[in-house]
Amino acid sequence: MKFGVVVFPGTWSDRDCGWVIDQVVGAQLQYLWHKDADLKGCDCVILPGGFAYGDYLRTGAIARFAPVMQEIGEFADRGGLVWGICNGFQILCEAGLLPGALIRNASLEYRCEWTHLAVERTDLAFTSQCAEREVIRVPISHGEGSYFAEPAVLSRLEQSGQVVFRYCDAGGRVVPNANPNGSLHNIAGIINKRGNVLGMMPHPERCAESELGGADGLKLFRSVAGSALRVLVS
Amino acid sequence: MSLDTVDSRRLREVALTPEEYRVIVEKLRRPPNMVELGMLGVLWSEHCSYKTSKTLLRRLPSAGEAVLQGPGENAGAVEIGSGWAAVFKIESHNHPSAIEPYQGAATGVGGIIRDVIAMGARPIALLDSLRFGPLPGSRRHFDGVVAGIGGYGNCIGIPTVGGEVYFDECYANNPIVNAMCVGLVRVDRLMRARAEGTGNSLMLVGADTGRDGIHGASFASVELDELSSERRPAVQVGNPFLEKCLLEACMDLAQTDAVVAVQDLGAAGLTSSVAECAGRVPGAGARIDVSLVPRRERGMTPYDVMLSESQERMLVVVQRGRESEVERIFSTWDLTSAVIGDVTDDGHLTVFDQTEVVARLPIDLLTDGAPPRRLAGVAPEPAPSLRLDSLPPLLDPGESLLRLLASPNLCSRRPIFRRYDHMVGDSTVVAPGGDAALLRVKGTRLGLAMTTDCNARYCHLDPNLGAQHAVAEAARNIVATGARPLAVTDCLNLANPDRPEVYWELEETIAGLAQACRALELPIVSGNVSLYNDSAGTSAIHPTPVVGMIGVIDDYAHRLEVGLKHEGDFVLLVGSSLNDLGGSEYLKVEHGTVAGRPPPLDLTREAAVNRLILAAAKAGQLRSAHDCADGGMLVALAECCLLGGMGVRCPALRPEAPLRLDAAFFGETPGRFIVSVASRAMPELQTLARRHHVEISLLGMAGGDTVEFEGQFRLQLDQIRQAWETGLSF
Amino acid sequence: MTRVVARVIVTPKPVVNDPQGITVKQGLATLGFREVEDVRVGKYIEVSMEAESMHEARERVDAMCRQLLANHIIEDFHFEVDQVLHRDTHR
Amino acid sequence: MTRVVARVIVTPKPVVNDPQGITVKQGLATLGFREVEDVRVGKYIEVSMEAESMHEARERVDAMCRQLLANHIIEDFHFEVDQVLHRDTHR
Ligand SMILES: Nc1ncnc2c1ncn2[C@@H]1O[C@H](COP(=O)(O)OP(=O)(O)O)[C@@H](O)[C@H]1O
Ligand SMILES: [Mg+2]
Repeated sequence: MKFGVVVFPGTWSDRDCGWVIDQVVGAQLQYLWHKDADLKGCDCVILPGGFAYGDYLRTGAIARFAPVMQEIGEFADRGGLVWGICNGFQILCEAGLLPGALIRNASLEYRCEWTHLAVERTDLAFTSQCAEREVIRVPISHGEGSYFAEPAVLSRLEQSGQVVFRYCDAGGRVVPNANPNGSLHNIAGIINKRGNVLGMMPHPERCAESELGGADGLKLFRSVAGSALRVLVS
Repeated sequence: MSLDTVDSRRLREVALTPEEYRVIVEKLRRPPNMVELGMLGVLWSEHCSYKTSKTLLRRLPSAGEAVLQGPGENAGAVEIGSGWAAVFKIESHNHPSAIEPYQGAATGVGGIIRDVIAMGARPIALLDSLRFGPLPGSRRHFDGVVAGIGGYGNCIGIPTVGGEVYFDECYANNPIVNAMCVGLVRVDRLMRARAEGTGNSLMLVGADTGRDGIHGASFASVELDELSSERRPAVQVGNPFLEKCLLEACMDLAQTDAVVAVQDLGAAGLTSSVAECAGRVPGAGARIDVSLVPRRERGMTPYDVMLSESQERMLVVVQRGRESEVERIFSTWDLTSAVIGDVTDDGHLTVFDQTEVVARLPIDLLTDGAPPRRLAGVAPEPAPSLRLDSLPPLLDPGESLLRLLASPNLCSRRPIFRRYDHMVGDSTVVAPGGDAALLRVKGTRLGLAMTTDCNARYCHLDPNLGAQHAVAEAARNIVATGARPLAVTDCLNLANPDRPEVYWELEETIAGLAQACRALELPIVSGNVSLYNDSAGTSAIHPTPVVGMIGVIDDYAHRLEVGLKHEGDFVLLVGSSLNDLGGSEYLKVEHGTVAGRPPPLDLTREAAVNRLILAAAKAGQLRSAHDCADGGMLVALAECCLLGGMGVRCPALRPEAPLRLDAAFFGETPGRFIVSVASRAMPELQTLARRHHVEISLLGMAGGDTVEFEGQFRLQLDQIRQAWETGLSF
Repeated sequence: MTRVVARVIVTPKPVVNDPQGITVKQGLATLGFREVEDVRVGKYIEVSMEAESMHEARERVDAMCRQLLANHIIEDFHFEVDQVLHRDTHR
Repeated sequence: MTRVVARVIVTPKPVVNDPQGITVKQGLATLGFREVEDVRVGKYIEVSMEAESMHEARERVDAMCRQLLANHIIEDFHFEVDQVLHRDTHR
């Protein structure tokens, strides 16, 4: 399994993702420059967190036009794994690879803190190592992570089970109190219909080692790393 | 020589005194032209020249085994082991923040980051130290500054891992905004900003130059009075995105040997960065052509270009002939770079506008020519003394505890630090909320602890002793994580030193810092002075010498945190309590007075207690540790419970005479920690304590969901949490 | 009482650095809009309110801008006030 | 070639929550502007550019809005284009 980590000007989780892939998971790592028009044979492309182009105007607005995004769109069409984390999720929405948009947190404040996530899909390449209905602890760090989609889009997402992660309390209850940013339906992460493009606001790469306060994020990286085999077989 | 050639309004505009002007004319043997006058004005400002504090600052100790770079460079550097150096510095941005809190604070963060980058280090952490007037009156300052610090740090992707915030009337018009940055670099890649090698090129990289903040440096050197409305356009808007690109490009640059030095552009812009860079090499000079400087605006004069304080710019000294390599690195990051001049050996800074010479000044006149100001200090009236026996006895310690925990100076800082990304970098092992923050050094077992501290109320009551306390408290915070204090950076925030009492405060503050750092063997490797923190008609600020400190733990697996961990662990007080309440938060909150002197400080005992904690931590005897500071023992104990999510049961506290109950619970005697230990580790800890001649006493046992002193008070943890967590919600 | 809507535009002062504008300009250039010479990004604030008269409305909005909507240190503002005839004209 | 300036206004769609608008409204109320009934906060973008004709300018600006300046899921936009007679009218 070869992971590609995209670097835009203003990206900052690239090195953290790289660290986890390379040092913790021990998978192959390839950084992809935003001006590259070549995914260099990566099996899973990560769009990491940060403030690509300063997030000026709107988060992800300018980044979506980078040459690498064209490739990523085609890669996704071919069924390649694309994983947007935080800013990466925002970029995927802007690029139309995922529905909806991420707007200002309801508090209007940036939030960096631990959240609990209810894992609603475990049949995905990204979550296969999570247990059914598992609650994982993953930190968020964003100012614009409030998920929005029009009612029709939202109900389609729900009906087809495209919500992968929802903010919940420690006991797994999806309650307003556990919603850190005002996301509709407490949505923290969604997947496309085909099941190969995931976007999530929380940062699994920040919790892949227990010394950083928790290691639940590792499950997601391991899921992807382990999925290589299945992709080949299927 | 007369002032005929220059009118006094012009002098005031560049913030030079007639005496200083006379010195300039004498040294130059001619009157300076307007560009030269402007350049000298900024570099001779207090902010750049330290003319008031320079001689006093020499008293600070700056040598030490680990020191790789002391004061004089963009930041200090110490060796921390495994071939790594920690680079760090603190800086003030008080005046800009008073006027435009968000941008003032944001650009303060941007500036200190560039100082660390200039040393070739990758910035890994930010801290802050903030002071405001009381809420809700100072909301605008508070909200703007906190948002600005987060806005810059979050965007650039450097975690803000610690800091401090206090509220006091004296800061209502003069908020204090200090930012500290810590970076890492391999010892052998540490860079110095020296313009070495005649003929090497000077390149300006990063943002285009606009008319930002012209006279900003001189502006930071005057009182905030009616003048400031005129100078308001001096506010700059930061671009953290651009700085992120600049940072990455500079990291790439540090990998090549095409580069001789990197120097940030801060206060006084191009003038000071070129002069400082050349000034560090005896005999060196520089030649620059302002027409080559990329500009954001039309119609800028050489004066504007030389004095502009546009943010996010760096000066790079490049090996002659290798400019294109540098240009390539910057263009990869979509950054402009331009060769604007070269290094000479004539000891002068010569400024051209194409072919015309618009300024020519000796480097040493710029960097070192400002005549030191020798002022006289006069001790002010001492603060009212405190007679303990006139205080009513403590009736309900539980009620007092709740009020103290809810007071803005002691309550939870979560509403602040959760707005800062404190995790990016995957290194934050101990996050904000406890004592010092602790970051791991990836690829090693090393942990780097860092903190900022200052109890300015103590400094107000006794600037010398207060400054000593600031050092001691910072050291305790480092020690409470299990790390060994290593080195210090300081930011001296004071009022107008032209007033004899303030100058006296400055002298005393520096004397106190020096004494404490000597006693604890802590070199001061960098720092900053911010004077004139007073505004017409309102009171001056308390002397606020913020101490930034770093420390090292050899294996961060042995780190300590504040929260109680296991039911049934013994909870102990390390160190002994004095019968003292001077300057305490308890006096302020419960009795509405600020009086007495700060608690006595025995630096030898501090060192002994610190050594004990470190030895016990290394031996694995401690489950948690927290120092006692503002609010005293009971507040510290409550914090151990709150952060551990676990209560404590204690027998009644019956201090031996003459120790009063209020002093035992809420007195702020230094040199004390609350620790928890497994019962089986008790005997070893007792032996160790005896060996270090430190007193330890049993307070109680961890567990349950109440905090209780039998027969004295009993509170639900939830109730305590409620008080503590809502203290800032005005 | 009249129902009015004020449309306030807040822009960074011309001399003040506008990182957002610079970056958007570059973004537009990458998209092929090379004819763009300058971009400034500001805020648009629409305030629906009641007022005794148009004159009063303008005075109130001016005060709002000075006190809250614009930061006079780095921003300029201007606005128009229009009368709203039907309750939900503007939506 | 003409020099034009386009003034683009981007507003949150009515169905989208506008926490900023709510907060500004509250802020205004605290300052005593109790007559305010609703506040929406959007963006103002001023683009200075060259164009062959006013018609072309409008087409280009419309394209900029669709591609970059506004996100149609959450935002509406409208703009005006004016001719600039003197070089630095907007400074
Ligand atoms: N302005 C701030 N920014 C970031 N963290 C802060 C700030 N103020 C306080 N903190 C964090 O909150 C915790 C408690 O702060 P403080 O009460 O000043 O600690 P101490 O008394 O141990 O010095 C520390 O971890 C500190 O780093
Ligand atoms: Mg402490």
